[in-house]
Amino acid sequence: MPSLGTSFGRGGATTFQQDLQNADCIVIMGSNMAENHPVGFQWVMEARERGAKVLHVDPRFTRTSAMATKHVGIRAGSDIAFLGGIVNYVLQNDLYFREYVEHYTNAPVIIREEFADTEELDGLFSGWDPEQGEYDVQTWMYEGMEVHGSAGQREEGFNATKGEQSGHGGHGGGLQHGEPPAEDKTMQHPRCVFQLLKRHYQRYTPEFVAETCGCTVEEFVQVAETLAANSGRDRTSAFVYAVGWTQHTVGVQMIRCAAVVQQLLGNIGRPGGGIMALRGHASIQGSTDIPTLYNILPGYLPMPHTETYGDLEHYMQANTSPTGWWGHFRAYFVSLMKAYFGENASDENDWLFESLPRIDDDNSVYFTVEQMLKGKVKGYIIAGENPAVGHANGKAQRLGLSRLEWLVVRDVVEIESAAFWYDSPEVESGELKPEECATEIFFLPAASHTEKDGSFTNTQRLLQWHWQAVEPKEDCRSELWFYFHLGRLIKQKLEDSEDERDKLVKALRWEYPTHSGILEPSAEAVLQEVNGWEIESGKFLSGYPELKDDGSTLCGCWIYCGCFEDGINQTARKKPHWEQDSYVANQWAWAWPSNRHIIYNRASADPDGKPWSERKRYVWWDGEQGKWTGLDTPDFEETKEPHYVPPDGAAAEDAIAGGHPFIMQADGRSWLYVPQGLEDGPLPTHYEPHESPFDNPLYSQRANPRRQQNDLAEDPYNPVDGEPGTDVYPYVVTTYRLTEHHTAGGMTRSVNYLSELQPAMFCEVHPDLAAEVGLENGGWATIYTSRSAIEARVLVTDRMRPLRMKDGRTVHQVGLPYHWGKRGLVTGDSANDLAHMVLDPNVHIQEVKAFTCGIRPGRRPRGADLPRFVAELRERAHSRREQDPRVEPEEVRKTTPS
Amino acid sequence: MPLAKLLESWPALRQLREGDPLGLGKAVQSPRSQSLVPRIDEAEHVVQSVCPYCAVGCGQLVYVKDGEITQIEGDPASPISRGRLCPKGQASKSYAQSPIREYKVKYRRPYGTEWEELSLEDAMEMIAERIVKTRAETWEWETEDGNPANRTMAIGNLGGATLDNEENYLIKKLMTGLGIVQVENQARI
Amino acid sequence: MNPGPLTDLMEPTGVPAGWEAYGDERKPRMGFFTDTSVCIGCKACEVACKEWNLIPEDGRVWTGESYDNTSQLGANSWRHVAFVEQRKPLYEGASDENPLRWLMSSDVCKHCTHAACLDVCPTGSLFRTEFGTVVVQEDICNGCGYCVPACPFGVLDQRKIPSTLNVGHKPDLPPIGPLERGEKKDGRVWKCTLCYDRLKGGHEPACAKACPTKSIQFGPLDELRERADARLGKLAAEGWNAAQLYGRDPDDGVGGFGAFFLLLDDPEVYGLPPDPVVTTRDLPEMWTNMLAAAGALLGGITVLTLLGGRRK
Amino acid sequence: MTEIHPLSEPDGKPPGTTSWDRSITEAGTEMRSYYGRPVIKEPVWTWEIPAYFFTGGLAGASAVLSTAAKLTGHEKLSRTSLYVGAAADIVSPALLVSDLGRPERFHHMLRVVKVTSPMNIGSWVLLVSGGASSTAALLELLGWLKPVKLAAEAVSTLAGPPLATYTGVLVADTAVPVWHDARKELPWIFGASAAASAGAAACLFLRPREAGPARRLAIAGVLAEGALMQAMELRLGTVGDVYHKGTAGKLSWAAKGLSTAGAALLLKRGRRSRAATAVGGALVCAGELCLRWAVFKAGFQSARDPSYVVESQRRRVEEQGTKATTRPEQRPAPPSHGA
Repeated sequence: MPSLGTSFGRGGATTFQQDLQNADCIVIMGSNMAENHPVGFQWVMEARERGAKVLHVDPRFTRTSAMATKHVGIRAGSDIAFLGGIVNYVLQNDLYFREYVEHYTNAPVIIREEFADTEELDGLFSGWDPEQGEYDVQTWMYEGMEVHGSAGQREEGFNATKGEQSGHGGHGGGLQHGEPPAEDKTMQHPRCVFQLLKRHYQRYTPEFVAETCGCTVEEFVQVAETLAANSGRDRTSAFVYAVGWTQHTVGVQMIRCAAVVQQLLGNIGRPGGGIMALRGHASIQGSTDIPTLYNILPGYLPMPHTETYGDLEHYMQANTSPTGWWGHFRAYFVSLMKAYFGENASDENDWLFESLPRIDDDNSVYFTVEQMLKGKVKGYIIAGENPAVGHANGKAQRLGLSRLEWLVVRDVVEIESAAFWYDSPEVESGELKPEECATEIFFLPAASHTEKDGSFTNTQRLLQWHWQAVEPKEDCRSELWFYFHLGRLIKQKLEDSEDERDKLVKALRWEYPTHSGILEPSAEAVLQEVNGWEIESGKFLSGYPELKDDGSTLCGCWIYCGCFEDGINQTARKKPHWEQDSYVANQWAWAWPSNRHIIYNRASADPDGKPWSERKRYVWWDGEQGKWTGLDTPDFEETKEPHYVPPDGAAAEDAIAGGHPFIMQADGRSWLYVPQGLEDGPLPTHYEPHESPFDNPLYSQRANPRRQQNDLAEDPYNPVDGEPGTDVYPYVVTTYRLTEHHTAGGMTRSVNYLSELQPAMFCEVHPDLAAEVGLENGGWATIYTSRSAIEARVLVTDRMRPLRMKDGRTVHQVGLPYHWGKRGLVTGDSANDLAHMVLDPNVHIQEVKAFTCGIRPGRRPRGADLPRFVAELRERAHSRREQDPRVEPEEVRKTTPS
Repeated sequence: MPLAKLLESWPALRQLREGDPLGLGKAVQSPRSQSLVPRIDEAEHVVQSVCPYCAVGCGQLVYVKDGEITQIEGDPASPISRGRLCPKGQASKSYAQSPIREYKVKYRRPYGTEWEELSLEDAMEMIAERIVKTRAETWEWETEDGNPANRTMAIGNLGGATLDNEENYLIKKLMTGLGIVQVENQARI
Repeated sequence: MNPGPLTDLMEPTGVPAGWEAYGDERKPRMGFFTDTSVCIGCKACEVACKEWNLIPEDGRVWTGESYDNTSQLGANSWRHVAFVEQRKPLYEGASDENPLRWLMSSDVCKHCTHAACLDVCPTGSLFRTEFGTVVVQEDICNGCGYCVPACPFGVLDQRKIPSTLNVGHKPDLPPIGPLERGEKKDGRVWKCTLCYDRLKGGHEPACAKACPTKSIQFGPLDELRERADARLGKLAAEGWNAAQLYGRDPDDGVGGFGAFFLLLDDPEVYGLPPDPVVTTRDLPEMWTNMLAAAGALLGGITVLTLLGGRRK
Repeated sequence: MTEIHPLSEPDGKPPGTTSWDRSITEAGTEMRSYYGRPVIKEPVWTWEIPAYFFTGGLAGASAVLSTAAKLTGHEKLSRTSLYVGAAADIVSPALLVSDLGRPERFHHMLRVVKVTSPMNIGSWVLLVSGGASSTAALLELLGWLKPVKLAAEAVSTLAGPPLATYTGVLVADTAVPVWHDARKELPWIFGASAAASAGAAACLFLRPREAGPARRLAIAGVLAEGALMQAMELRLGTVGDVYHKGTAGKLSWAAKGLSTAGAALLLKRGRRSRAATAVGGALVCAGELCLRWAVFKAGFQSARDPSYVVESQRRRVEEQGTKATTRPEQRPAPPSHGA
């Protein structure tokens, strides 16, 4: 999560679910917590019972809204307008936590003169390169910040941290010592971050919010007031978000904007505060920490890039920050290489850096689908995921799979992604014929969580071990078994290969003890490698400070270092909460980093190290013992005094002053303004969704200029405001999940007791919209976009409030759960078939939370009529690819230099 | 059963004997009801687990008898969930024992019109071959513009968000070793 | 017949008939307090109940009635979460242009103090347990169906599908539908047992244990009643709209519920009867009335026959 | 433009406007309900039950008629009724067993003696009266053991009236408004109906001159039952509407028609014509069968429509102040824990 990473230093929730009970106000936005995280929601209810205000700001009135003390309906995709409004309200009315902002954030820092804001450039920041369609971030830097060496190297240094990499702090902060060169503690300097913020958001007035989001001025003010009134020394407020924010072309910036609000109100690193990122899958946090992502190595170390890193030294220089904990980048990297390659990786051969594979700017899953459609991908392995239903533009996904040479699908049931070749909308419409599909498919049954040992990292960075209960039956196997034995077989085949190409795979350390008849590898042995040990003595490491850059330590993921401290599986600790001294329960499982639950918790104390207030004490400086202490493990060097001032030439963590809680950041502060690490700007700005019936009320720059589009015939876009044919797709559509089902449904449409609770695909519409198009509750509707058309049962409900927008326009929103597909006990059309594949530039996540559609009564056409029906509408809409390509404002700008 | 015993156990008589004249309680209790024992008390062993659905991370207790799961319910010891579960978590036994769960490898040959049987061993062998072959055929040392690449762009791996950290670790490690860079998971979605 | 024991059926004593008989085996009366003001409508209770009691699937019908596809309690649904969408504010006098609230409530067998189902059961299959709860004994029930119309809440029903249908790991079983030829329906009557077996083992019922927000609370009834009173007071102080306890008092038509509720609107809005009465309250009167009728029949026939005089 | 398929009906659900506007009930009355769903369950009983109401009544009344006839020297009538009653007594348990969800467990009915359960008491009564009357009939047929036969007749005579009337309590002792609210009349109606059917049934087998008492019984029974039905509906008020709606409506109309016609025929031509006696008897029997069926069906309709349940209870709440709910003002509010 680059948003949180760039703002605070680590790409994870800043707090933990149980701590929500201490909040005085909880803003749930971009999340439907009661429905999608029901058990975690108990802590919100605890807070409500203690008198906390629970505010739900969401396009829909959901089961969360029903529990909230106040629900405010806004137009899908207008979140930054709302949050920016709060920033402006807080600044204009001096409601911010002055002392916190001054000492703990980069508000006083002065930015380079060359920087120009969107307010000056009509929706673009300085450094926009029309040809490349991307930003040169030079001008965004801190004033007087020394640029890495020569021009040549500059490029290396500064495009380094992108996407998930920056998801873990601005690596190459570029600061030569802990303090930014130019600051104005009074925060009056016109180019200091604080003043930039003020100017950037000055137009986000309550009236602007109301007409952009579709709420009333009163509703907005009530939220802003309540939030501000419950923040400060003695009170704290928390933000809760989920994919309702991430799945936008400005997803990262939405979260960033919440981060700005929370910094101004002084709610980070404190009990009852923070930003609770709710992840959707058992170990989705874990799968970014120990990534199955193209652009990072375990612990958010960047993958080598084709263009950027010539050799190890460049790589090091680009990613090692002279100050803060990224100062030890080399130790993290070298220890990982030792874990991967053992003695084969040595100082002499640069730890095999030269042989590592290189990535391009975007090799993400949607890029891969593009490549599949173009026939460039031959083989694909899918383990526990269902792109045919769960990913945007299901048709493109399925057609992509149909153009592979071979495909491996591992799951518990036969999911749509395994059955697309004989049972899919494309087969139904004749666009795909089994006898013409060349893909060779292996379906391998997987083991369930009860049939294997292993650890999940939950939404609050907590690694929890689960023990095997029963043996998997017949051919069912764990992924651990599959990938271990696959690797073993491949290494066998390449044993005698002299080919340079096979050097790296042959160098892999691939020895893991196995047990039971099926030769299941030991998950604990793998976790031990993740934790790491001292190679000489074989002693397990107790934390990342022990990592060495000379190859004497081995560690598979530096941020997880300590999870096997003293040779004990810390993640398997199950001490009942009632036997623990505080609600933090830090003897239950193990949280990264170093078992810290609220991170940056030094900020729960004032600059002198005293709690901001008795009511909100959490971690503080104990003068007698000369160390930090409190309810949680201090997220700070234990004995570093509150008033420690780094000596000149201090490096790494020693360069961080005792008053700066954000120890991953080069300057030890949280970033209101992000000088580097983000693709689309240092400050969040309101842009319209890629597909929207409205124009940007602020700028002629309608949508995020940096958003990723593609040129696939399979992925046409609907016209937007001001274009011909907008009326064909006049409604805003948003997709979501229900309590009763899980994502693409593979894990729930296979269960009787869940299938019967939500047995059919349906759409939610307001009575007015129903009347407008003639929909009847309980009947059928056909929903269509340029991509496809699906049918759904109609649920007419007041919960889908129509919103009054600027100049009195009313916008209707259509709600679509996306759980259904053609397989399983209950089946139905897939909402994702309607979605496009336009992405956020930082994390390449698709925008399925806000796009446009048309809707009409009745069931959809069958067979070959379906694509015809979709095509006819598309033609009528002059949609892109059929007619002249749409001219985007930013494309206009390409010809007219700004 | 001798007549005497039969009469003995006849609820109509027990009504009078056991002070339950209306026959609404004790007297009409059947032997089965009297000797009822909850399933979870008959389990051979109980395993502490974690719910496989969302990321809240609820604790689960898995009860096992004769090598089969007999019940899954919340683990009260968990500070996060305090023994509670949502409908999905509560149904995870039914998921593990789903009526449509697959237990055998299925193989579909190119242009095939139906699934075929295949042994797990053969499947693994064939998959390993495919990877080695495709990789060899599509290996790039350099990009078009001559930058180092050391990779194949013809193979991808998708999945991870519901997998264990240990599994993800092996995936990334193996794929990096093989020069496969297109490794992705649900976190992207 | 002895009217003695009958009359105490009519007394709102608050003591469940048949419970004292247990003597020292008698346990404190256990029950549910379902506080709908914190119900998030997740349906964990429905699933937990089915998982524990191995209840067959109830069919896959999408109703278009908000998020409720279970529709009612029955032989195959012992917990049912109702969803009510209203154009009313959650708090009294809340200034909202278009007020909206979404009430959710998990319904269950009420385990009445005076339970009609228990009274009318001709086989003694239904019985009062040592915990004061009302349970159907599946090894006794012969499916006479008398309890079905007797229950003033429509809780019980006969299982018209095979017991095993779609339970657990049975790939060969078809989804719910009309009975296959030769397929034998279960035929017995089923309802919530308040997890009698779990209680015997000292565990709390499955639904209460699962409930994420403790909307379903389990415990000794007296304790629950105190808790409920406090809760009602708090909600009143916070200005919750139309908050009320349902089935809390021993002096209602069924002598108080063993499983009672805190509702946010009148019972009928949730599909519950506003003034349920145990039908057997009037039974003594009915018996006497019947005896009179029987006498009249006897007399009437005799008289009418005599009218004709004796024949030679 | 490609045609979209026409709107198809969802499974059995009328497409409403919005989900919560759907509380208009079958009765057509405006009231608050949960999507118009029933509050109580319909009975699960099938055709055997109303059939048994008829045979049980027939058996009970016939036993009495048989004895009364014997005492007044109507030997032929006595024997006929004895056989008719015994026959009905033998059919009855068969009907009951076949209605059970688990017929093989019929004997569980005799596990207990429950005064709170009309069905349980009924089972015992049926056991006694059935046993007695069939014994009596058998001995009569064989001409053996006269004293035993007499004893058996005595027993069945005493068990007869309860058997004929308890079924009224059986249905009244439920939560079904149209049944429970009619608890005062139902045993009487069933008794009268039983008498009528016993008389009418005897008429089928007798020559006019032997059938006098039976004929009188049939006519009197029909008259009595007609009056009682009127009284019941009057007291039921709106709850009684179901007797004029749907199947129950048709059946009660048929019941009236058939039994009145039968009675009239018996009255006018019964003294002379054998045929008239037989036809009249048949008509009355048919009428009584319809009557039982009407009452049976009325229960289903009454249970199906929530308005009957809720409205009658709401009325009670208004009139008698009884209810199952407690509002805050009715309890001392404890110190609030802050809003």
